[in-house]
Amino acid sequence: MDFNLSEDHQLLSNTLNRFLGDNYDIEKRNEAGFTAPYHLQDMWNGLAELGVIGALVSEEKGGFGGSAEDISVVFEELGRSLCVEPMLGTLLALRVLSDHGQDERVEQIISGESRAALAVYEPNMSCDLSAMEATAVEQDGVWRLNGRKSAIYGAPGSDFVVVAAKTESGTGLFFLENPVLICAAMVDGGGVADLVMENTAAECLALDAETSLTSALDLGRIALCAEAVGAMSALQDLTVDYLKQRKQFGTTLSSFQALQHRAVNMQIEIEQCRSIVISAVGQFGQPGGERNVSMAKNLIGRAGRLMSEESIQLHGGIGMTWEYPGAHFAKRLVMIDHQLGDQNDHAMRLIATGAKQLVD
Amino acid sequence: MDLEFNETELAFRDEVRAFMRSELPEDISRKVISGNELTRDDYMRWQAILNAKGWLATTWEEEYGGPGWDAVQRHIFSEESALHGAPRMPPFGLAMMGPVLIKFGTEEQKSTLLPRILDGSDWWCQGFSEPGAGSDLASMKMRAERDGDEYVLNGQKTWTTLGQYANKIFCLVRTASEGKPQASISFLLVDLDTPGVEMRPIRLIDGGYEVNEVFFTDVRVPVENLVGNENEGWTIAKYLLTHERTNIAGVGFSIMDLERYKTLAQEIKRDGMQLSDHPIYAARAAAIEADLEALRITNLRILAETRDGSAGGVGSSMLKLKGTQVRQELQDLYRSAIGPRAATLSSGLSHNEMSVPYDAGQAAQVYFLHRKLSIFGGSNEIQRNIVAKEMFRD
Amino acid sequence: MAVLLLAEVTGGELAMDATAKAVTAAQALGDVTVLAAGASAAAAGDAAAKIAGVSKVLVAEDASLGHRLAEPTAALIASLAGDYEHIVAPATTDAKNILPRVAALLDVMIISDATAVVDGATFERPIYAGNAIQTMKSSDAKKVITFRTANFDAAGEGGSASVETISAADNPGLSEWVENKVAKSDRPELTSAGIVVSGGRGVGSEEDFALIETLADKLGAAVGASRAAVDSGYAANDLQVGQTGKVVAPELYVAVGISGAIQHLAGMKDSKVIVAINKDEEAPIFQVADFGLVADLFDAVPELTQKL
Amino acid sequence: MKALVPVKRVIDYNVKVRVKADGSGVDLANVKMSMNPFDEIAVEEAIRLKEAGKVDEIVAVSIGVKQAQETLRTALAMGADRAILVVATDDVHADIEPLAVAKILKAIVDEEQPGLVLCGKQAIDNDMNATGQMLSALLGWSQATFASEVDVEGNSAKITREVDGGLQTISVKMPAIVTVDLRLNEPRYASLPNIMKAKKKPLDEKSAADYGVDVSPRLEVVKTEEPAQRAAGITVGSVDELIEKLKEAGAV
Repeated sequence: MDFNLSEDHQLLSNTLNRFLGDNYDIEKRNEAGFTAPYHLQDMWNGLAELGVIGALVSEEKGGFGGSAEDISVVFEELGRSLCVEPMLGTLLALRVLSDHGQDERVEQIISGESRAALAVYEPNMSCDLSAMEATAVEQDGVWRLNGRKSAIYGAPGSDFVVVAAKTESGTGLFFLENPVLICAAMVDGGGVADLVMENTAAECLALDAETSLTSALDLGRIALCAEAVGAMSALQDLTVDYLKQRKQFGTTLSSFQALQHRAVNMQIEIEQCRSIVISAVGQFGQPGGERNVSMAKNLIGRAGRLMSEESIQLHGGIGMTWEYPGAHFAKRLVMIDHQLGDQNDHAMRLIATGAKQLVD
Repeated sequence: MDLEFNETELAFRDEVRAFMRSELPEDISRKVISGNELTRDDYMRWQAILNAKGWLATTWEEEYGGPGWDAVQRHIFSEESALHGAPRMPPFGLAMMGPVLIKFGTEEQKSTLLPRILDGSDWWCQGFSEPGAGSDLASMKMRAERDGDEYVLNGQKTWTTLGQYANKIFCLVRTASEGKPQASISFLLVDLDTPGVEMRPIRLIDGGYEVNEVFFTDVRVPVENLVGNENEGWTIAKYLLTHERTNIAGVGFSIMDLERYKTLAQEIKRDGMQLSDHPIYAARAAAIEADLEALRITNLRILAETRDGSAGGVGSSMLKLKGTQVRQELQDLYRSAIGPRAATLSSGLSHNEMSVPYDAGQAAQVYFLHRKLSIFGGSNEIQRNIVAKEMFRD
Repeated sequence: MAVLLLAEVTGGELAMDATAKAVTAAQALGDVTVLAAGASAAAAGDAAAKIAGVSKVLVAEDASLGHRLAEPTAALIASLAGDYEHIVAPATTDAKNILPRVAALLDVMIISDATAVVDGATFERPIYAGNAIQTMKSSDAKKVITFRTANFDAAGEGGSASVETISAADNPGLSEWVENKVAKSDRPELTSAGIVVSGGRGVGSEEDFALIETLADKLGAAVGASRAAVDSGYAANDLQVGQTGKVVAPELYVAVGISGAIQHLAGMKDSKVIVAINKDEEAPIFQVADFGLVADLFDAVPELTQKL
Repeated sequence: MKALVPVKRVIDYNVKVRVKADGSGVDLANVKMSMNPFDEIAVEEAIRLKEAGKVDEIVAVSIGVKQAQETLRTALAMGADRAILVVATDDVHADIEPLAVAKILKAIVDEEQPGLVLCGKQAIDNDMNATGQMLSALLGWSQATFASEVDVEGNSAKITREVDGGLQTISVKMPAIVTVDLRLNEPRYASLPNIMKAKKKPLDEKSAADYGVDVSPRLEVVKTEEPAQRAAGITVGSVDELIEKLKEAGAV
């Protein structure tokens, strides 16, 4: 039983913490996150140089890590500095590409040469891949895609998109170069896109990639949860500092019990969130491990909203301003729940996967 | 990062499991799991079994008859106890009086009193709270006037848990009238059969009998019954209250309760729908399960810090807070799952007459009784104060 | 109980303020002998002889002792050490260069930056950038100490110690002086000035740092800077006030556009009166300021300069 | 030429230090630890000298608790070639004094025969500012403290030092001890591929006894206290009010 980061992970975490701390302040982040292409190319290059993109893929697939723990270490640091770089979309695309022997493309992405995103979600679909409506049909040796994809994270500015669509044999994966995207910023910064496909020709990577997709999406969920933990601890630091400094009625806010108790509730939820991420990371790839992922996403969804609302309330008016960094953390924590299945979707998934024997 | 116990710890867990399976009387575990009151005899039977094995006084040093376990072993033991429905042994003698005597008692007190705790000759109860002093213990008033070789006690104690089974009580008494309130308190041992001691039951919200009030009228106690020095009682009380409390999060209890709920949910139908398929119940259970899994890990994380010697005091406060929230949430879920039948007092029907599983009839009473979890042992608000003090320290 | 005090000598002249403050600290330990060492040091020795509380002055003049190269000066002090229980100096960069070397030659520990004398073997010193104060008791036969001058008052004048000339120790010839780049300034020296005006990152540019200098000149003050201002290139390195720069304790410290990182506070929080001017009312500097003005420095500083 | 770089594991630069309530020291429980920032600069300088072809091997050394291994891995991940860990205590709260550290380093220098030792000018925990000077005395080597520029040329090095009132340039004979100041360079980040490579670089573990050095402290810590807090000040509304208050206080 040891909950300390390994030496390598500690070093990786330190490197990212320092790199982002030195080069990525909140003004720069806010500027980039809401202006196309919704991220900073030099930061992306920097992350590639430091090997951070490679941390998302295993050594045998050309990366430098790829375990659930590697991913959680990276994303916790990204969350701490509220990084809008398209790491989530890259993670999803990298995982399915590396699962299907796309070594050359994987290598290009890891080196920062090109960027990819994964199109899975649709307006009428959340967690359940069987609800997917987009289709792929082979006609005269060419695969044609039809349907609409939405919430393609990190797609703006990417070089290609991997699209999931229904085939006769299951959920297939297709490769689309220079796609025509409907791009936008997200409410909390960073780029996202929709993709409308009408007999769009694409290269087929796999006819049935459901296992690979589920695994990639679960890693994405772990990444989001770890990101949330990083963002929560940064937000909590801001909130506690603010309560210690801000004076009203001649004394600091931190001397009021009503506020103290709210801050303590927040702290306990952060510890719980940290624990559930550890649980999801530890169980990833084990039988039933997807349940721990859903528990994590469910708890993080609830706790993220609590952290967000409480931190704004505890700050008072300043917490409502665009200028105050805490406001952006608060937004991110609520919006994380909208990505890759929210608390309700994951409660449904927990119910559907049934009771797990807790005592053996 | 490694979530697993090491091999020695796993072997220990297996040993405890095997012991629980072979030695824990089934009638006792049934009662524990269904939330029934245990009799004095139930406790004494299990105490004798544990004592024979040397596993009774889990926090005592080996020279006094403890098993010499570390924090992880104690955790494993209490978790396994909960998971198998073993009684939670009343802490007053084993977890409170024993460690206090070992640290502050005279050789005479140690050699006479410690063996009596182990063999069950003495059942201790706690005389701390008073009608006017709950969380604010330092405001207690019960007086002990020195008269020759005796103290003369006058006053009242309350919330004395399982006092009805006890023959001895340890009390905080006021031995001086000046100075800081904390500096005039002493720690005194009293035989409950001393003339002038009167114990009355307090009936609780669920109708059950678990706590008492104790009245002291001119009770004469020999000065040898003092533990530590006169007016040193506050230090001893603080030691007693902060002495490592294993299983404060009650993860094992909650895991059992969740299992019990899941079994129930597969047995009960509501409007023709299996409760386990009822979306609202299932969603609540899923959220609790996530909270509980997180709590399980939080508990292990804090345990690992304790083992590595770097745990802050706030860890046990957090565990108490979240642990009691989860347990109370589970009691509430269980109560609502029973539906209209939860309103029937179980004592009015025999088990055979209940259409729901035999242990479900008491769900509402157990729910009400478990409101105590967030009040005793330092109310959850006190725990928040403790965490806040650390959090807002400069 | 004799004390040998290494005087701060720069270019043949005695740095009176630093030396006189160290004399105050050293007097608590015993009879003070001052060593004035340099390529030329006679004038400095004469000046030191006039500090009240100095009982003897040793003057060592030798080319090897010029420019305060550590090896020859440390060798000289070590050769004199037999007669003294304490070897002390003001905690200047020169002494910090030399005294640890002396301590190692004598096989004893150094006590650097002492802020108070408890008794002959026990001293207080700040650790962790002044976030904690440690009381340390030495078990060494000889104690080698540098004193943080900001914490001691300067000894007065009026002494008339005897002056003795001694010779230098052998120069091991390990290093040679090449050149000095000394910032030319008519302003008072930072560590001994009665008033210090410091600028931080909020000043925004090297050009705008003139605002700080103008205010300093109006007040007859020394100019300081936060690490952020130095790192941003607004001010010269040797103006940095803080844990890793200079420690100052003037009568008046004016912090302009400085947020107040703990490392900066470590270098100035012993000042008698602290004024903070910053537009961010949450800046930690206000927690140590006696007088805080929440204002845009580009309005407030010119106004202050004009009205003073 | 071989360069030796001693590195120390200290409380992270950004962590707010808290004194323990019982006055026995500062609270290090669950506190983030990092490489002393000045030592990072020393490692970076050694790497730059290696990249410039003036150094051919960099040996990082740490003396303290076993956990300092992590600090050495950082040095290796930055670019040091191998590392020596000297476990001198198992108490994370114990600080090995500069004199003892210098004696151990001397023994390592005798074994390794480096041409240059690059140290941080001070550790940000005890702020002692002594190890480099002491090592230099014990070895009888030349010493250049507070370096803001290092220029190695054959048998000598030109070092620019940050001194009171400006900069001083000196020329030292090699082998030399150089202690580095803040503005010498900007240390690089350890990239993940380099972190992975560092795992394979040799790290020898030794004990203080291996070098026959007695590390028992010469200075006993009597107590550790919080510094006196300044009384809360007042906020003034205008420049005029500020001048008035300063006049009242006799400050101008």
